[in-house]
Formats: sequence, structure tokens, C-alpha cells
Amino acid sequence: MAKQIFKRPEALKDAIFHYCPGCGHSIIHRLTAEVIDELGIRERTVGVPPAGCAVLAYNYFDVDMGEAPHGRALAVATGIKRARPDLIVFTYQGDGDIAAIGTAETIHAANRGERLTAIFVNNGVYGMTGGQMAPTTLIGQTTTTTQRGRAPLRDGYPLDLSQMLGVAAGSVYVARTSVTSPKSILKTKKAIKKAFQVQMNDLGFALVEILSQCPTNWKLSSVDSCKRIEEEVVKSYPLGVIKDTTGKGH
Amino acid sequence: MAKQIFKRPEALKDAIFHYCPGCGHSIIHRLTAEVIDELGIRERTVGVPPAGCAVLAYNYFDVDMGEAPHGRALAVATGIKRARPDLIVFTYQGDGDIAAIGTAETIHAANRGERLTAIFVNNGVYGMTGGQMAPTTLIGQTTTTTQRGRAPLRDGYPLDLSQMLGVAAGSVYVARTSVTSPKSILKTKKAIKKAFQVQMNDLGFALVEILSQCPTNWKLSSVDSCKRIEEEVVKSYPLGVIKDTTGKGH
Amino acid sequence: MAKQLMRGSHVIGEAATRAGCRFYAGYPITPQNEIPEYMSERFADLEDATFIQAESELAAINMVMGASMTGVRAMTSSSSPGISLKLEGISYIAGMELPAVIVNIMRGGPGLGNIAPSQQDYFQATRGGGHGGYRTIVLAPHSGQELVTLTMKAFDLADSYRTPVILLGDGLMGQMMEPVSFPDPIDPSKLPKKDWVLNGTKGRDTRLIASLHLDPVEMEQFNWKLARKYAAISEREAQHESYLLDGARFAVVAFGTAARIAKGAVNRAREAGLEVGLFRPVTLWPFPEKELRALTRTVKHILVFEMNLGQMLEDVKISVGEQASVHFHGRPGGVISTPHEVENVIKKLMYKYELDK
Amino acid sequence: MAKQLMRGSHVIGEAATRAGCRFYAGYPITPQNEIPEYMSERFADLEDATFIQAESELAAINMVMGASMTGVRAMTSSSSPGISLKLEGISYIAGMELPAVIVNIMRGGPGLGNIAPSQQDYFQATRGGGHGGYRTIVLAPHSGQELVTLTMKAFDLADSYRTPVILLGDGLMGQMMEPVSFPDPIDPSKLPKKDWVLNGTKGRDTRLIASLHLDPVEMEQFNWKLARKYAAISEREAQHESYLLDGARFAVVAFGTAARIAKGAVNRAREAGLEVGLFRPVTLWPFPEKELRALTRTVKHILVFEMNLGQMLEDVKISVGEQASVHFHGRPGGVISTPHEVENVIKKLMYKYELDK
Amino acid sequence: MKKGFIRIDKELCKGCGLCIAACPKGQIKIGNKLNIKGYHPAEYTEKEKSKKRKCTGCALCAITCPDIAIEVFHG
Amino acid sequence: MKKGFIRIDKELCKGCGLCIAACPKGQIKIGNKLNIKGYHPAEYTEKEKSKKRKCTGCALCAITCPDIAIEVFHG
Amino acid sequence: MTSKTQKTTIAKAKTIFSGFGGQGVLMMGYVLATSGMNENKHVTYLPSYGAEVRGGTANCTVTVSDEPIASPVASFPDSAVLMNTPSLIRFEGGVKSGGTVFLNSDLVDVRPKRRDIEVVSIPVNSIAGRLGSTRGANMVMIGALVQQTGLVSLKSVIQSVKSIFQKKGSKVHKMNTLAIKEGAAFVDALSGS
Amino acid sequence: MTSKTQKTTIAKAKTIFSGFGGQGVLMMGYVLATSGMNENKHVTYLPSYGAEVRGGTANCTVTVSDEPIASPVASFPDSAVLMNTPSLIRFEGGVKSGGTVFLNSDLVDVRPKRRDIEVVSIPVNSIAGRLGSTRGANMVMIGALVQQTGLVSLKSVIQSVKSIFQKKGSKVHKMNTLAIKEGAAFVDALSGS
Ligand SMILES: Cc1ncc(C[n+]2csc(CCOP(=O)(O)OP(=O)(O)O)c2C)c(N)n1
Ligand SMILES: Cc1ncc(C[n+]2csc(CCOP(=O)(O)OP(=O)(O)O)c2C)c(N)n1
Ligand code: SF4
Ligand code: SF4
Ligand code: SF4
Ligand code: SF4
Ligand code: SF4
Ligand code: SF4
Ligand SMILES: [Mg+2]
Ligand SMILES: [Mg+2]
Repeated sequence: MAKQIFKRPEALKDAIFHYCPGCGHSIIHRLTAEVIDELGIRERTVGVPPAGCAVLAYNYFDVDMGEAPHGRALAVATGIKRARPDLIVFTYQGDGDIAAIGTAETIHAANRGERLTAIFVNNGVYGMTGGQMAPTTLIGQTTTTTQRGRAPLRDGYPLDLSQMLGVAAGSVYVARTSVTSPKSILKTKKAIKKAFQVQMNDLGFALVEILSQCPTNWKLSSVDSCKRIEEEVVKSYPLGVIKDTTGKGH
Repeated sequence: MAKQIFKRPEALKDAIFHYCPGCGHSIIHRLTAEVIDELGIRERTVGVPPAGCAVLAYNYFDVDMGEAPHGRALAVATGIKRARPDLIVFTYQGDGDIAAIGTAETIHAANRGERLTAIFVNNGVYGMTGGQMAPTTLIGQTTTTTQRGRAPLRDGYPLDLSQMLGVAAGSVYVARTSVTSPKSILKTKKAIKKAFQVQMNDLGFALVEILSQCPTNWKLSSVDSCKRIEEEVVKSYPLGVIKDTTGKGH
Repeated sequence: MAKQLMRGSHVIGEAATRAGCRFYAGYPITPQNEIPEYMSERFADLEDATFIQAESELAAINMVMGASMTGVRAMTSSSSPGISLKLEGISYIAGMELPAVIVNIMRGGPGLGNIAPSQQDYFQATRGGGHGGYRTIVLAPHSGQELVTLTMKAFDLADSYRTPVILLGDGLMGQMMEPVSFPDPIDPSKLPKKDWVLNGTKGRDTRLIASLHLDPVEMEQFNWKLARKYAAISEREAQHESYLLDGARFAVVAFGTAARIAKGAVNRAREAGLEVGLFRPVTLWPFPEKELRALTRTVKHILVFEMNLGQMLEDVKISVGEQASVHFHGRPGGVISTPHEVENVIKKLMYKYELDK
Repeated sequence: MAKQLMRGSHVIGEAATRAGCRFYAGYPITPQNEIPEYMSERFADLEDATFIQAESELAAINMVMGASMTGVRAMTSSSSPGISLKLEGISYIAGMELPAVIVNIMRGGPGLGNIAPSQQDYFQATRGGGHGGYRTIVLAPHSGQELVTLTMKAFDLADSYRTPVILLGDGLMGQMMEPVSFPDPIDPSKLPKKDWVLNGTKGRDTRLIASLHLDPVEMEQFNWKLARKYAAISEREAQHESYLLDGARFAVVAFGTAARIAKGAVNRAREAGLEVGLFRPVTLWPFPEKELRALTRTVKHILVFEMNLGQMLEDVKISVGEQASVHFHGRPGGVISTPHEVENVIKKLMYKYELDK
Repeated sequence: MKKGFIRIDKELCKGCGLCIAACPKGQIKIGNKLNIKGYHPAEYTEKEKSKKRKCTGCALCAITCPDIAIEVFHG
Repeated sequence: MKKGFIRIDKELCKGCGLCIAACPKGQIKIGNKLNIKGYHPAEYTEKEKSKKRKCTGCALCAITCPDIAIEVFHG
Repeated sequence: MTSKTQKTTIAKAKTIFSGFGGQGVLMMGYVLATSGMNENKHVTYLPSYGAEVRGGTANCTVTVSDEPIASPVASFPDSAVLMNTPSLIRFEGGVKSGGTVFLNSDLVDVRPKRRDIEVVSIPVNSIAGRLGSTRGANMVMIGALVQQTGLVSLKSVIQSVKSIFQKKGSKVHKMNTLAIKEGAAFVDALSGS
Repeated sequence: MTSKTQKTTIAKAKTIFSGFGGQGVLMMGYVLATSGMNENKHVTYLPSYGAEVRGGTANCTVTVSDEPIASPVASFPDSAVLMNTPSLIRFEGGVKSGGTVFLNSDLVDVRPKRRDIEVVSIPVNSIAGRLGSTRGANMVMIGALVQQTGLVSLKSVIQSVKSIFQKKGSKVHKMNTLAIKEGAAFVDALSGS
């Protein structure tokens, strides 16, 4: 008898993603849902979706969700978690959301050591609003607001938020991964799982930055988008664990 | 004949400081003015004072000044400098201003590599508003909003902004000094001078964080306040140059 | 309970706590620093209460938003510039139909302005301030004891209408000490259960709290729903005080601190034999429009007195139409008028319109 | 110059550039992303122009504040939630008496709402929105060509009164393409010199640009100064369009996109023989109060039509008092009424009040 | 080597091609029909019951698929 | 050793005592009079022209003084 | 260039264009609006600027009129150019009674239900494919639309397309012109039949 | 505890207290307001909450009244307690004609210029110093104020001070009581002379 060995996670509703073909958001949604399933926390998890392409994430995740204004997800999540410490609270944020308009909220939630899990989707552009420069856009990359390529003198440098969060005293786990291949996808899942476990073990703030493809705004095929991450993006944003003090009996 | 060897810098107006006895702001004002004198830039310097105890800094500095809303000094300064690159623009900011409400503006101005000089006065409290906890308040320190001492679980950890700014690609010079003794005062002056020179040489963003005494809100004598910095505060905020890429032909 | 001499800001903090508030997030700003200071200490002894000194006003209002999603009674406080920064969040809270209490201890403006008492944020409070055409209930206390009752009422209104409520005071209200007494504290666990909160999906379908309505038709329907709610609030919750209005031929309209001063002025004018009273809106939104209009059956001249350049003035004009002449006296920026000064304005007007005999 | 088919957002960008704007800072938000996109490319070829994509709306308005201190014509743009975030900064700009142009391409609300055309930020724009009782001039274009003229006019007004000016459009104005033509560009170096800018103290005393007035007396004096300025603006700058009002017995009052639709409705009603016209405020603040009131000599019924739940309605009421009956039709949230729908409202009202014969 | 097969839901598939790059056996290709959403969905090139099929049921395609359009079976 | 002396402006001085801690020669002390602002200003304990004075004019006091209340002279 | 089937120009007409992202739908609208402008008519072009969310169809509304245009929105368009099935499903209902629906019969596999509208089915993909590339399908369609409705002249459409694609050179221009004419010819043939 | 010099209680009286930060000026106001409250009068206490800026003097205004209090502000106070010279310079002008100024004669070295106000000079620092510590100067002053004005009874002042400093123990209470009485006695002596 044929046995089905791969199927939809429980923590995802039966809705079709509105994301573009090949978009990393879709993969990251599934991984997050799988982790929630595996940890058995679906019934006490609350998600905080962003303004960004994933603004409708609540159509997919089968958990309670509370919207946040653009950039303020970690402040909203702080409110939820402090009021109900028994809930598992995660934010899901784009690079514009978490590293531009939300910089202060991000850094301070991390530095306070809020018991939160942040999923940070770095696709190097503002996807939802049509492909403008993000803080993470690479030097020379063309976007709708850097039509001649990002020029540091005018547009500043790519921002390495995770590295900064590594400095924050309250952060316990900060890792950067990607979703460009089965292998990297599995690694990402592991990292997400750990980031939830940090919260479940009441250790402090955890964040996973995921380099994610945006074929639409990069104007590349999905496969070439993955290649671009593997060959170019990782040069500015090297993969790996940036901080992990979970072993240190924090 | 007796020869006067120490006097008021030109770049200070003839006004009496409104600061409390022994307050570090007064010393830092004088040093900044001395540097402006020595670099001969008084007539093309624009200062951006903060909301904070130094809100009236424009009563003292004999240069053009433009106010900024609390925390937004580096955004305002960015506007001034980009519009008039021939001006030398500095901000003068407290720890609440630059590292709490202004976190995003600070990090992004630095990361863009704005040609600006930031004077960051870290006195570990919100001086102006009467001594509430600042992001930089030490663990255990009592303030009017941490009357039982700063407790990380509730109040978060001391924030090391300068260290984070060291990560920012656009920052060229970041140093931490103090003004507790003649020696440290002279070091601070050197650092401030360098931070102006970085701008004059069009290299990028420069910031000097100065550990500064607030005898009033610490409820210590001026001398004990200095001692506290030398013995305690430096443990959380070690003095020294955090980043200096001026040699690297940035 | 015995009377205590207490600073207005502390009164707000204590009244909030007794109303069952268990979440406070705020950021220092004069003249309301004593609220976060009080909350930080008051909540330290309550197991179920959270105090957070946020990194900014923006963060604070968003923390309150999150906390409110879980059902806890939540409050933030600030002063004028800080409230401006909270407006996006307040708009969201209104759009998500969340209860929340926002205290604005107004100061002079615009910009950094000064910290003296002022009423320059009337428009901001009563017209939403933020984007999207929402409304907030606005309560305007004018004494220490009223700080107690209105702070507590703010939480009840917020919960029953699932809407942000603004307590609008000024530096004088926040800093002044007066004797006050408090009712017994409410046990938050005894408050009516909320069936819309985020608390995990155990045994039920998922819940969503959001203000996004991509479909214009849905958005419109939601706005009509809000409109109905606002109409109900307007119908039921308008509140005012009539002070010496019996037989009055002239009325002063003033709120908050200005109303205190106006009372003094009215007292003096009454002593001088003038038939004058005070109409004091307690709710600024909903504005006691009908009640004020009813007054024009007997009163044909109205003096609006505000510590600004004429904001409530517009609501008064809309209320009375052309049924009475509306005059204005105002001082912006923190110079507090004396009762004597206002009395003189009253006298001049009553003389001019021959109401003084 | 020949006509070009151009998107509203681009028209704003081009008109600003031709008005001598040389500083733009903004942050993306639909439906006005095309403004920063256009500016980023348009300014790339101008040596003396600065484009910054700021890290947030807050940063953007503060950058504009700084730039304006140096005298350059500066602009920012956003849409409703982003404008809420700029309000503290706008209050400062007003308090510092700095010129600046702020574009709000409104969307549905409150909260995240949606991106469909809406006029829900009328209150916010015309009542200051932020703290401290300041005012901003508000211009409401209703066509592509008017986007050209009003954008350019915004810079002139901002400079002559040293005040923030809001260009208030909606998604339809921002996204629609119409043929437009532009006047020749202004050379910014030829604009009148500003004697208050920060540019170094060489050969003069220091200058200070600040909104702080610690002394209440000084603060009050400054506010009276602002009041005089606002009075002068109200006196001189109110602007409106009268459309088919000659001989009208019924008038629609509408602005921006709603006014376009109202024109269609009025046309249809006129074709059906009804004596109806449109009063279109072009400046929302100052509101053309006197002009509207003058209309009530002949028109006794007014229909206010807005894409919100009744905001300009208040200004109309204040203007006409009880000289005419004021009716309202509104749709919030992005569903755009058809001319036909509005025509029906007109017809019903005219029938009811027997104005149709 | 284990044997497996996959099924691709052609209405869920958006034709991104990531599964094709992921399959070590090269058993997926883009079809040339349009689905209702206007995409060209991927197609599994083997017969589910074919003895000669190369698919090992490794699920790499499914792990990669953004739209959870692929079900994987063993046996 | 160079000789110097200092002058303290008693209306500028706020009596913070930092100069006292800074002076290697111990030649400054807090006075007991109040100035107009209500502070007890510091006093230089030597005579300007005294031959025996220890002040070297090193200016450490002035460098430290927050309120620029100290002028330093050589000679 | 005019032909017997061309209708007389109407005072005001609204056309909706709808299809998948890649089908050049917005370009069709832009071409029609530009042509209208070049004929000194009043025109508005309104794209659906989407739900700030990815995926789905693109559409735009063009109004061409002899008089100033009040609302650029079309709740009840005179014509609808529908390039795929979802577009037909979404927009069929709104078309004005007596209006016209232009269908890309290569992709639309269902028939409109309404009986009070005219349906013009054109295999634009096939026609364009025959000319060299299916990317020209939208040009075929615009030719057909204009020929059928007479909203603007075929000549000004060709002129507008030329100026819009100016930078692309004469080869593209030739292809486009051919496609437009083919579209027009197809309609002529239809009505001739 | 009442004495011959005590005035009859007036319906409403405003008192301004002013001095350097360290002089216990706000405490004086707080004591007076608490005493008024304990006597079931209407009271308001309004601190000058400063200019969000350091330095300078502290002051506060207390109103004690038999009726509800309209404005807690005193443009023209009935009494002014001025603990140093800058306070005298700032507040002398505002005192109501016929009002009273209480001067800390140890620190105020200029004489008021006005002739229409009563001036009560008390060397409160010296008196307190004699009792053991100059820190009690404000208690001496409040004793003097109350004795002179009869705003509240000396008894309730002593009672209020006791409850305010409850935690500090009986020694402090004794000292305070002594200081208050000394202040009152000084005024008695003055008016007796
Ligand atoms: C205050 C505010 N500003 C701007 C926006 C518009 N906006 C929505 S999402 C977004 C950024 C999207 O980029 P990112 O966070 O990187 O997410 P992505 O779409 O790329 O996943 C912006 C600017 C908004 N909704 N609110
Ligand atoms: C938007 C806003 N929020 C709050 C304030 C009040 N405020 C003024 S300065 C300040 C912080 C002062 O602390 P810091 O920046 O550390 O400066 P310091 O006074 O310690 O030198 C605060 C909270 C304000 N003016 N504006
Ligand atoms: S725009 Fe980019 S990030 Fe957004 S859904 Fe499409 S591919 Fe994904
Ligand atoms: S409060 Fe502190 S920082 Fe402010 S002036 Fe006084 S000593 Fe200095
Ligand atoms: S399961 Fe493995 S072998 Fe089979 S199609 Fe998928 S990737 Fe290829
Ligand atoms: S990865 Fe999924 S969506 Fe992409 S082509 Fe393969 S089956 Fe289709
Ligand atoms: S100059 Fe040097 S020696 Fe002289 S008083 Fe100052 S610190 Fe002392
Ligand atoms: S350091 Fe200056 S202010 Fe301080 S005591 Fe010495 S002279 Fe006075
Ligand atoms: Mg992104
Ligand atoms: Mg500080």
C-alpha cells in the first residue's frame, strides 16, 4: 500500500497562499506551522503578522492572531506576552517591517529579553509595496527606488540587524538561514524550532532571520532567485548562528 | 606679568549654564565648544540640541542651532547636512534621546554613513524629566520608575548602543569616554575632535558616547558621582574606541 | 475611605488600579511623569499586573494594543507630543475595536512648546487625530475627585463599547493636589468575561483581531458598524454639568481646568448680581450637543472659554446653530486666566447685550 | 508644453520638481509609492537635489524639517497611517514656522484599513491632527491638471507663510492617469531669499529654529502670532470652484474625488432639468466659509457629499449656520459612489423639499 | 533504493519550478497547459505504478514546494 | 616648578567640589558663604601674590570645572 | 483605415481591461488612453492598484469622452476586454446592457451567460503566435477593440503604440502594427460574416 | 494653642512658598494643605512643576478655603513665604495689597520695596540652628506663618507634620514640634513688641 509521507501541517488552514510563484514566504509559513505542530503548541500560540506581503498570514495559520501596525509587531507581541505569559507568541516580519520602521521596537524587545520568537523574512526589498529598497537591499541592487542600483552615499549600506541583535543583552538565540534548497529549508526549520523552544523554556528573546526569495521584485525566475541568494546575498548576510547562549544557563 | 592660560571658548556664549552643580553636560558643552574653536568651524557649524536637560543648549553654543523633536536629532541633522553638505552638523543627545525613542533614527543615520557628528551623553537616567530609568540604567540602579532597582525581567537590560553602532556599516568612528577627571576630560575632548574631523574629511558617521554624571538624579555628590562612573558604570560600559576605520581609506 | 491629599497624576494611577487596570506601558514626559512613576511602584506589589517603561510612546501604545487583545484592562499616558506619536496606534485600536484608556495631560504647543497647562489638543482628542475617521470617547475631569470617577468610568466605557477612551487633562490637573477619596478596588477577575480575546484556540476556532479590510465593500460595512456604535455612544453617553444655570440669561461653556476658573468667574459675577451660569461638558466626545442646544431656549448669549484659540468653540457653534450668539475668550500657551479676568469678559458682554439689568 | 498622459503620483513629483523642490524624504506606502519612486529617479539627475528613502515616516518628516531649516523647498508624502506618524513632526514644523509640503494620498481606515480611495482624513488635515492647536493649509485637487497647479502652489504658500501645507488626495487621484501639461520649471536659486535659514553664522549673529517657549507668556505671545498668521491666511487664501451654481436652488458641496463624482451627478441632474450646482472647496483649510455662506442667499438646501462619514460636514454647518438645511451623503471605506447614486440622492432631496419644479 | 511517487495538485501549483531543481532524479517538468490561475503547473513525469520509475519518495520536491502542491508516497 | 594662581568667580561657581578633587595641591576648598543662587562657592586658599603658594597653574581645576568658574594664570 | 463595421464615436465610453499579470492588460489600457488623448478627447486611465497583495489578476479602466470625465470608475463599463476565465467571471456581470465583451477565446473556455451583451471572441494568442510571438496578443486585442467600437481611430492607436515603444526600434513597431491590424481585420471578418 | 495675635480665619487664602531647592519649600506647602484638609476645609496644592529644566528656585501655591476652590493658581497671593533673595525679587510684586510677606531674614538681604504689604521677617535658619539643625528652618517658618495668618490651627499643623513624618520616629516629631512652636512664638513676640 502506498503510504503518504509528506502532507500539509495541522497548524495551517486549508487556504491557498496568495504569494507569488516561488516566494519564500510560502515555505516559511509551512515550516513555522510544522514546528508548531511538532511542539504541540497550536492551541496556545498567538501569531502577530506584519504589514508586508504576509499581511494576510492569518488566513493561513490556524492559531489566534493579532495584527500589528507596520514595524510594531514586537511591541504588540510584548503586550500580549506580558499580559499572558502562558501563551507562546511569535511575530512574523519582513525586513522593512523589522529592520526599518520597526528598528527601535525590535532592538528594545530583544534587549529587554522579551520571551518572544521572531521570524524575520529578509528578502531584500519591500515586497508588498512593489519592490522598493529595503534596509537589507544589497549595494548595487536595483529596486524601484534605486533604479540605478543602491548607492551607499545616497542610500546607505545594507543593515545587518541580526548582528546588532547579537549585541543585545536580552537576546538568547539569533540565527540566519535560507530557504533555497531542501537542505537549507530543513536547517531553517530546525532554527525556527529552537527559537520557539527558547521561548517555551523562558530563556529570553529568539530570532531567526531567513534569507528569502522574492522572484517578482527581483525580476528573476524562482530558481535564479535561489541561486542569487546562495551566490550573492550570503556574501553580505552570511548564514549561521549569530548568537546562542541557550547552553549558558541564561 | 600674570598670563591667563585657561578661559572660556569662543564658541560658547556668555551665558550661565542652567545645569545642576557638577553636571557632566556643562563640561561636555565646553569641550565641544573648544573643539569647534580649535577646528575653526564656528561659522559653518550647525548644532541640533535634544529634548533633555540640554534642551537649551542653544543658549550656550555660539553657532546656528535647529531643534529636533525628542529622539529625532539625527534625522533632522540628516536633513540639514544633505541639503547643505558644506555645513558641519552635530547632534547633542542624551541616552534617552539617542538610545530609546531615537533608536531607529540613530541606527539608520549611522548605517547610512551620514556625515554627522553625534555627541551622546550617557548619564544612565532621564535627567530632564526627573530621573526615570533610561535604556542605559544599570541593573539594580534605583530610579523613579525602578524604585526597587532595575530588574532585567521587568525592565530589560542596559543597552549598549555604541556597540551596536560599531556593527553599522556606515559608522567610521565610535568611542566611549567619560568626564570624571582632568585626564578623562582631555581624552573626551580628543575623541570629540576626532568625531568632527571624520565629518570634515567626509568619511562617514562619527559618535562619541560620554559617560556623564547626574548628581541630582543619582542622589550622590558630584565627586561621588564621578567615582560611581569610574568604579561601577565603566564595568557595563567600558571606555575606549569601539570602532575606528578612519585609517582604512573608507 | 478617608480623604487623602494626592497629586492628580497619582490619583489617575490609583483610580486606574482600582478600576482593575493591570497593564500599563508608558514613556516619561512632563507634566505626567508621576503617572508612570506611580504605576511602576503600585504594580510592583500586584502579582497580576504589568508595568513597562517602553522605549517610546509608539512602543507603549502598541504594547497596550497587544495587552488589550488578551482582555486585560490596559492604559497608557502621555502629554501632547507623545500623544501625537500614539495616534497611529490609537487609530488601529479603534479599527480593531479594542478597549484602551489613553491619558493626555496636555501641555502648551505646537512642537516642544512648554509644559504649562493648556487645552490645545481638544481637536486632536475629539476628531480622532489619527487617520481613518474613527472617534474616541473623551472625558474631561476638572477636579481631583472627578479624576477618580472619570478614570474609573473610562475603563468601563472602553470595555462596553470596545473603543479607546481618552482622559483629557492638563498640567494643572496632573500636578495639583486635592483631597480625594476612592471607592473599593475592583477585582479584575470579577469583571465581565470578554468573548473575543486572544488566549489560544483550545476548544474553539481561531480568533483574529485586525483592522485590515482589503475589500472596499467590507471596509465600508465595518465603517458603518463603527458609525452605529458611535451613534449609540452619542445617544447615551454625553454628560455635562449645569452650574448655576437656573434662571441664567448668559452662559459660559468651559471644560476641565478652564471650567474651574469659569466657576470662579461665575461665582463672582453672580455675587455682582449677574444672571450667569456655567455649562460644563464632561464628555467632550460625545459632545452634549442636545443639552446645550436646549439651553438656548433661555440663554441667547454664550461665552466659550478655553485655554486655546477656539476649538470646542466649533462644537458649541454646531450645537447652538443660530439659536444663540456665541462669543469666545481664550488664552493659548499656559498662561492661566484668573476668574477675575473671565468675570470681566462676562461683564463686558452682558453689558454690551444689555443682559445686566 | 504638450499634454502628457501621466499618473497622479508622478504628476505630483514632477510638479514639485518644477516648483523648485530639491529635497524629498519619504517611506513607501500604497497608494503613493509612485511618488518616492518618481522622486528617486527624477532627482538622480539634478545635482542640487536630495532624495532619501527614510527608515520610517517619522524619520522622513524630521529630515524634511531639517532640510527646510536650510531654506531648500522640501516635501514628503505618505498615506493615512504614515501621516498619523508624521503628526508630531508636522506640529514641530508649524511651531518652528518652517515651510514644508506634505502629501497625503488617503486610504481607507481606521488602522491598516485598505488602500482604496477615501476622504477619511479630512479632520486630521484641517484640525491639525497633531498636538498644540496649529493649523496647516490644506489643498484638495480633483484632477490631474489641478495636481500640477496645487502642488506648485503648495510650495509658494508654504514659503510665504512659513507653514506646513498639506496636499490632500486619495488613491484615485494618485493612481489615475489623465493628460496634463506643466509650466516651465522654476530655478530654485532664483526663488526669494530666506533670511531666517541655518547656514552658518559667518558675518552675523547666531540663528535658532525652535518651537520651545518655556515661559508661558512667551508661548502665549507666539500662539497669538500664529493666530494672526492663520487669520491672514483665512482672509486671503480660501479658494473654491463654483460649478453650475448660477440660478441653482440646490447645491452639492464636495471636494477632491468626491467633487468629480458630484460634477457628474450635477450634470445628470441638470440634464434632467433640476436647478442644481456644485460648490467645491479647493482649500479645505482655510475653508471658503464666507463664500459658502453667501451662497445661502439663494440656496436653501445643501447636500454635503464625502467619502467618509461626515467631516467637512462640520465646516459646512459652521459656515451656513441655519441659513440653509444641510444634508449629508457619504460612503466610507473605498467604495466609490457613482454619479448616478449621487444624482439619486439629489433628486430625492429636491423632490422632498419641492425644489424640483 | 526505496520506491515512491508524487502527486502534484495542478490547481495549487504555480509553476515556480523549484521542485524541478530539487528533484535528484529529474522526474518533474513544467507542463504546457495553463491552470485556472494562469500558471503552467509542474508535472510528474513517471507513472505512479511504473516499475521502472526512478522516484525514491525522498520528498525533496515537496520540502521545497512553496505551495504545498506535492504529496509524496512511499511504496 | 612653574607658579600660577587661579580666580574663582563665586557667582558662576555652584559648589560642586570637582575642582577640589582635581587639584593636586589641595588649594581649593568649599567656602561657607552662600552666593545669590544659594550655592556655597569654592574658594582658592592661597594669596595670588604669595611667594609660598603651591599652585602650579596646572589648570586641572579649570579643566574639571563644569561651570567655567575658574580662570588660571601663570606667573 | 476606417471600415464599414466601425461604429460612430460615442460621447463617453468606459472600457475595462482584465487578465493575468503577464498579458499586457495595463498596456492595452494605456494605449487606448494615449490614443484618446492624441485625438484631443478627454481620457482617464485608472489601474486597479491592487490589494497591496500579490497574485490574482490585473485590470484597468479607461474612459474616453468628448466631455470632461466625472468618475474614472466604471461600475457598468460599455466594453470589457477579458483575457482569461477569471476575468470573465469577475466582470461579466457589470457590463452595461447592450455593451460588448471582448474575449480572448484562446484562454477563456466558458461562454458568457448574459444575453443582453454583444460577445466578440478573438483567438488573440493564436493570431499573435502566428505573427511570431504570443506576446503580441494584447496588440491584436486592442486592434479588435478599436475596430469594433470606434472609440478612437486605428491610426492613432498605431501611432500611440509607435511612440510608446519608441525605444524598442522599428522591428517591434512593425510587429505591433501588424498585430493591431490583424485584430482589426479579424473583427471586420466577423462582422462581414 | 491660640493666642491673642491670631487673626480670624478668612474665607479663602492663597499662599505662595518659594526658595532654593533644598529649603523644604514644597514641604511647607504640603503641610499647610494637609492641615487644611484635616480641618475639613477645601484645599489645593499646586507645585511649580518647573521648566523641565534644572536649577533655579522651587515654589508652590496653597489655597485654603471654606468653599470649593476655582483656580488653584495665585496671581495675587494673600501671603508669600520667601526663603531667599531671588524669591523676594520674583514674588514681591504679586502679593495682594494688604497681604503679608514672610521673609527668611537669614538669607534675604534686601528689604521689600512695597509699602502696602505687611512684612514679617524671621531668622528661621538661626532659630532652627539653635534648636539643633538648620534643616528645620521650614518648620519654624510654617509655625510663624500659621500663627500670623490663622489659616489653620497650630495644632493641626503639628498633627499633620507628625503624620507626614510618621516613619521618622518620635525624635524627629519632637524636633519638628519644637521648631513649629518656636516659629509661632517668634511671631507672637514680634506682635507683642
Ligand atoms: C505606517 C506604515 N507605513 C508604511 C506602510 C506600507 N507598507 C506595508 S508593508 C511595507 C513593507 C513591506 O516590506 P517588508 O517588511 O520587507 O515585507 P515583504 O513584503 O518584503 O515581505 C510597507 C512599507 C504601512 N502599512 N504602514
Ligand atoms: C515625544 C516626547 N516624548 C517625551 C518627551 C519628554 N522628554 C524630554 S527629554 C526626555 C529624556 C531625557 O533623558 P535623556 O535623553 O537621557 O537626556 P538627559 O536629560 O538625561 O540629559 C524625555 C522623556 C518629549 N519631550 N517628547
Ligand atoms: S512580491 Fe516577493 S515577497 Fe511578495 S509574495 Fe511576491 S515573491 Fe513573495
Ligand atoms: S538633572 Fe542630571 S543631567 Fe540634568 S542638569 Fe541636573 S545633573 Fe545634569
Ligand atoms: S520524491 Fe524525490 S525523487 Fe520523487 S519526485 Fe520528489 S524529489 Fe524527485
Ligand atoms: S515547487 Fe510546487 S508550485 Fe513550484 S512548480 Fe513545483 S509543484 Fe509547482
Ligand atoms: S591650577 Fe592646578 S594647582 Fe592651581 S588650583 Fe588649579 S588644580 Fe590646583
Ligand atoms: S568645579 Fe567649578 S563649580 Fe565646582 S566647585 Fe569648583 S569652581 Fe565651583
Ligand atoms: Mg521584504
Ligand atoms: Mg540621560
